[in-house]
Amino acid sequence: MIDRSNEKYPKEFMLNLLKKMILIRRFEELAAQMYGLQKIGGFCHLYIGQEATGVGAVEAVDLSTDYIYTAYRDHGLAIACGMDINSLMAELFGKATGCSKGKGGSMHFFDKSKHFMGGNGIVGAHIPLAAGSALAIRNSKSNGVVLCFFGDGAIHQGTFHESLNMAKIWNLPVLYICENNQYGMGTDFRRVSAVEDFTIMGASYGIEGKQVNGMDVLTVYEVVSEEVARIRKEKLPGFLEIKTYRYKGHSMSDPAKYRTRQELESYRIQDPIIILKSKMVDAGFLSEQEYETIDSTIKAQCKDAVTFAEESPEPVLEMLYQDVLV
Amino acid sequence: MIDRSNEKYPKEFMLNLLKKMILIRRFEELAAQMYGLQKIGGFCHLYIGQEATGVGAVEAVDLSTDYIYTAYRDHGLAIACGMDINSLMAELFGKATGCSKGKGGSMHFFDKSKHFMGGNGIVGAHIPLAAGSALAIRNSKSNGVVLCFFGDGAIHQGTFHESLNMAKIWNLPVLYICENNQYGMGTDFRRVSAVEDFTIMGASYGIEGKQVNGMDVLTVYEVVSEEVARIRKEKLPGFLEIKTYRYKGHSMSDPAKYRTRQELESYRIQDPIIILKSKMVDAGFLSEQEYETIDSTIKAQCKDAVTFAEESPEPVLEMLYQDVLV
Amino acid sequence: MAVITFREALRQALDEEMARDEKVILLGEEVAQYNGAYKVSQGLLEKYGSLRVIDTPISEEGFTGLGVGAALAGLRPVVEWMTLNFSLQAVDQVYNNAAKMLYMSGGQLNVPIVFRGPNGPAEFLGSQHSQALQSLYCHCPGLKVMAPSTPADAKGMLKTAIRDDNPVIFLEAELMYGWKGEVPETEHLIPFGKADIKKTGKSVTIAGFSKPVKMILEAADLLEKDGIEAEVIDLRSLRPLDEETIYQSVRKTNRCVVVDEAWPYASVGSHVAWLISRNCFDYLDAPVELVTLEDVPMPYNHHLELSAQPSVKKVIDAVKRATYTM
Amino acid sequence: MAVITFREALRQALDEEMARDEKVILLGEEVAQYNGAYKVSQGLLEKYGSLRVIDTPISEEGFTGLGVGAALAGLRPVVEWMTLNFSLQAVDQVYNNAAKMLYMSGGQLNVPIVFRGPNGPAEFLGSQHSQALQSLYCHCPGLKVMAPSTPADAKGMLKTAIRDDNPVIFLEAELMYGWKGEVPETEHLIPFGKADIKKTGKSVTIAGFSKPVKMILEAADLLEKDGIEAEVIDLRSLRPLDEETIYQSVRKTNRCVVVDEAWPYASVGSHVAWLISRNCFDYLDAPVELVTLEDVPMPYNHHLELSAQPSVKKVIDAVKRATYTM
Ligand SMILES: Cc1ncc(C[n+]2csc(CCOP(=O)(O)OP(=O)(O)O)c2C)c(N)n1
Ligand SMILES: Cc1ncc(C[n+]2csc(CCOP(=O)(O)OP(=O)(O)O)c2C)c(N)n1
Ligand SMILES: [Mg+2]
Ligand SMILES: [Mg+2]
Repeated sequence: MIDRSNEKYPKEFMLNLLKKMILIRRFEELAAQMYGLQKIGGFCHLYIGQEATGVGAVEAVDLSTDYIYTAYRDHGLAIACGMDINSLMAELFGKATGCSKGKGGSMHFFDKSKHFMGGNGIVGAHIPLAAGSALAIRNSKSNGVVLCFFGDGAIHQGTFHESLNMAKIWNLPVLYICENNQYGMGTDFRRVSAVEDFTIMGASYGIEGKQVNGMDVLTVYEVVSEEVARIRKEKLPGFLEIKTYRYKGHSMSDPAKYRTRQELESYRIQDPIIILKSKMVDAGFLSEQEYETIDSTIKAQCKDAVTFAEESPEPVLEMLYQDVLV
Repeated sequence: MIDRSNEKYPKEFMLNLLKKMILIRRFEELAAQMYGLQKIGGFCHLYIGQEATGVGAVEAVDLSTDYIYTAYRDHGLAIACGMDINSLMAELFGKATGCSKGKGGSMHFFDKSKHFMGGNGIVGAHIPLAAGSALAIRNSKSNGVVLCFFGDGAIHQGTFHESLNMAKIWNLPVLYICENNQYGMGTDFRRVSAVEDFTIMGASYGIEGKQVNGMDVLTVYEVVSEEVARIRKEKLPGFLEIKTYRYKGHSMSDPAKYRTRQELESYRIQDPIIILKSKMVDAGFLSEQEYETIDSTIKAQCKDAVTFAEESPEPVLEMLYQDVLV
Repeated sequence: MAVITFREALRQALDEEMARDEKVILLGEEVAQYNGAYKVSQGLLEKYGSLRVIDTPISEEGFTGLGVGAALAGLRPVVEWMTLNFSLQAVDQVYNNAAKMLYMSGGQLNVPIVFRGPNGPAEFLGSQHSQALQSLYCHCPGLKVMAPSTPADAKGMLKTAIRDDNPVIFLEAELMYGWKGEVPETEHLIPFGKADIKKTGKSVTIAGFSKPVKMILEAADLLEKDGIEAEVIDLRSLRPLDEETIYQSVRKTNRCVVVDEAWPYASVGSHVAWLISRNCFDYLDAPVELVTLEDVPMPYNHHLELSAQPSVKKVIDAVKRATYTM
Repeated sequence: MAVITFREALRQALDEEMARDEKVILLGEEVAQYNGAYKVSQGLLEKYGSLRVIDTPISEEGFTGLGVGAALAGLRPVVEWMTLNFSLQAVDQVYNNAAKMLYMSGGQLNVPIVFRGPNGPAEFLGSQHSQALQSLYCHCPGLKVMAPSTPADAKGMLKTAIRDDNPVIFLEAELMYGWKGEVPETEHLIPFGKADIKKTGKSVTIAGFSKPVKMILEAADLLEKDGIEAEVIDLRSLRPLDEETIYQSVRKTNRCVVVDEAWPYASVGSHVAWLISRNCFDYLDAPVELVTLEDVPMPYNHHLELSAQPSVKKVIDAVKRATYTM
């Protein structure tokens, strides 16, 4: 583990990470409420508990050259990439002002300008896309890197394996990040995986990897930064297994009876927001009161996003027929 | 490498292996001639050079309980399984007396009674089938084992990876045999593979494996026997990379310009038939004259198979509409 | 007769067939411990054990093929695709192995397997999760395809499908699982190739299948008030198709509307519409009308999503066009 | 105009577009060092180098998705499927990513990519290697589909496809690669949505596309001798379809035969036949006839294989039925 003194990072840096994590948390808590009120429908996969992974990792890249790919559990990464939460809440509400004009929904957030490439609903299907964008980076001789996030469940898809092999033989700048939140829907990953340490998977393509504590945003930031720097320099793919946990069910309709309360609690006490907050308080970067102020401000922003979404227009019927082809 | 004295195997055992290898060789040489005469059409993938793999491996199993799956390069394994060469030549000729009634062709030899399950034209697509038959074995509590053959090219198909994971988590009795003949069509396997040692692939699913010299039929027999015995006992999958070489082009239409004459020659001098023959001659099991007699007898059998095929009837039009459904 | 849900009817079919024949197994994501993503398989793990009710990794291509291989070696697998959308990763296994094995092997190897799961539009799920994929599977010879519209049919057809010695694609719909209906308690089997006349009438024939049948009946009720007596045919078995029942009806009514919730181009709907156009040419007083999903990916927004789909209004409009009462 | 082969015409299109735009790349199995399994890409590696002409592993799902990801990040990939049969392993990437990305992202992310390769029956290849898969791809909104029938069209249409900003499925045929024809030396582009009237006539319209067009023209010549003047339409662009040209012709001839070498059920052929039946209802003097592949997997035996396919005789018979001259 990397040695880190409290002063290693400036206050502003840590504050930024903290705010992003809180923003994700509050945004999704409110989204869950809105789901309860049937303002939002369908599948809604919350990232709560995993905030450190997305926020730490995205902080380590430059979205003007780099790209982010993920699956349907995409709210956290979208926010980490700096997407406007008004457009995200509006998307959940299916409104025309949504980031995908209300046509994508929870699973399909996109922001081309921020290189946030979604938002893919088919487990494993975005993994080859990430390698493809890395190929485009390679061909354009840019210095970019692609971060490809996927779950512990997705690792058993052929697409993952086919992609890693190609990334390795063509020296593609992709960092594969397995967010191992322990479950693929109701399935403990150990029940469906021949191995418990997923770095073995990367290594079988000659891609060395690390397991990372995903509850600590600074650790995630550091490890991803190192990997990204190495990839930019060596033009070779990388692999990380980030150990994390989702507090909520798989999606809004899952009561998550397949796990114990104790297990959940054991993660809650290493909550990524609490960990960072404590560190900052210890370092004298944050008082309890400042934290409260930040939290309230963010809560208000999220409420505003709901208002924005509520007041936004539905897409007009014409839009049904648009965007099928360019 | 396993220690082996000349007397380890009885003469009859070695003779049987030798005859099978010669039968494959002569059958295919004649098939190639018939292809030249346009008696056979389409793709025709010859096994010549790889005889030791199929013959050695099949000798190690019991086809009343065990199953064999392979891809389109299936003549050798079909013969090793003891299929009647008349029905095979007839199949190549597309005749109604063929093993698949002339509807399968070179790539689709099948023999249900001998548990020879084909004969699959889609690279990698039969690999999950093998695991499925192993599941049926598991459920029936039989002592069977499935041998699943595939090429160095097939190892980059997602189906391979998905299958190995399932075979491992469900303890399925399958022996995965990668026949690494160095090329997938015109592609040297090193050009498209992140790793050169394929046992790494098996190991990434917790399946230990070995690399095996595929030019020596006794070595293949021994290693496969050991693996099969272990699988029967432990009810766990296994993995072997058998290093072999095909002397001819990928299929009849491939001039194989992507490799050097020297490379080909380096394998021809370790020809599986010559190796076994020398061993037998050294052991006093075979004279040059006996070999010639065997070879001529087999050549005559193959010619008879051609006659059989020639004289067999074409399938009647009705057959076009049969076998679509049971 | 007991009134039960569509879901329970399917479960009874599975349960009865698993009790009757130990070769019947159930395989898929979350079917065992989680009792099924849509709870169709509730209780079956407990009753039949983990050798017969099997949770798979997320490896659609792999476990689909594995099911085929299990069928080849004597089991009678029911493979649950969590939704049909995900079967797009497994099309090769269905087309190239399940559907062709019998033919390629000259009648030796049949594949008694059922692939089932929810198909077609659900709610608020966006483009990737709302596809009606009957066209793909109906296109392919070597498959049978069934799509029940009531709990009673669901049970009787699934039992038939499981007993059939051919590969069967069995289409359900998420939104139908909660539908209730009377289901016979005694042995109940519904054969392939038998459409069901849900309502007789003489003004126009409306043919559909699966979820839309309910909507068609609603439309028929409303039309009745306008003096248009619709004959409603539930196709039920899509491959083989009960052409005779359709033609008899159209030869009586002289007008026809076909409803299909898939996209129009190269669909079951347009095919049936052509069959009628051709085979009832001399009887038709108006063009056969077709009501389908709009030719666009499914949008997330609920209004657009509903607008994209066949509706009572669209069916009525089509009937009015077909009866020249517009 | 130079007389060149279909293969050369495709190669010219690729070459010219690669020269014009460095974002165009070619990707697929054996396209580079081997110069293409069917030699379409001969010489392109040498000319454009290994960053732009890329040999892939045998990983259809992976490299198809990789192409889509490359397109999302600014390249314009041409993905060669060695044959369309193998694209069945990649259907998910085409349906769920290539075709839906623009829609799901609310118009943000378009996918300029061409998927091309030989489609349809070849000779002596059996069931798995002889599939005509246009129905699958035409069914899906978000795609364009083209199928040229002459070298000139092949060149002009492939150039158009490469320049298009949408995903295009481009269907060739192995048996057409050697066909010769005049091809303009100057810049030559054929738009989407434009059918081609190959021959005018007033007795009957025969509509087809791809390889069968030649056979249709032969049939038309023979019919001419019997005094039946067929108007022959080459659909060329299957999605979008040039409905107007077809309807105009049928409204003139009042009779129509559609030819498609795919299976009949839910096919392009039956769809076009229904469109005509509906939209030319008042003009039709006979049912629209359809000539397709028989509804069976393709057999290996050459007689059966030919019997399974549309033929001059079958077209003539259909025309005789349509013109009541049987
Ligand atoms: C190909 C495919 N199969 C099944 C599903 C249904 N499904 C959605 S999420 C999920 C579990 C994925 O688990 P994991 O990859 O660990 O991601 P997590 O949800 O934990 O973030 C499943 C099975 C799907 N969307 N796509
Ligand atoms: C899915 C698929 N992709 C491509 C092909 C075309 N193809 C046939 S054989 C082959 C090479 C396979 O090489 P390998 O697995 O090493 O087997 P070998 O031919 O050497 O026995 C290819 C690319 C195919 N049949 N199936
Ligand atoms: Mg997970
Ligand atoms: Mg090989």
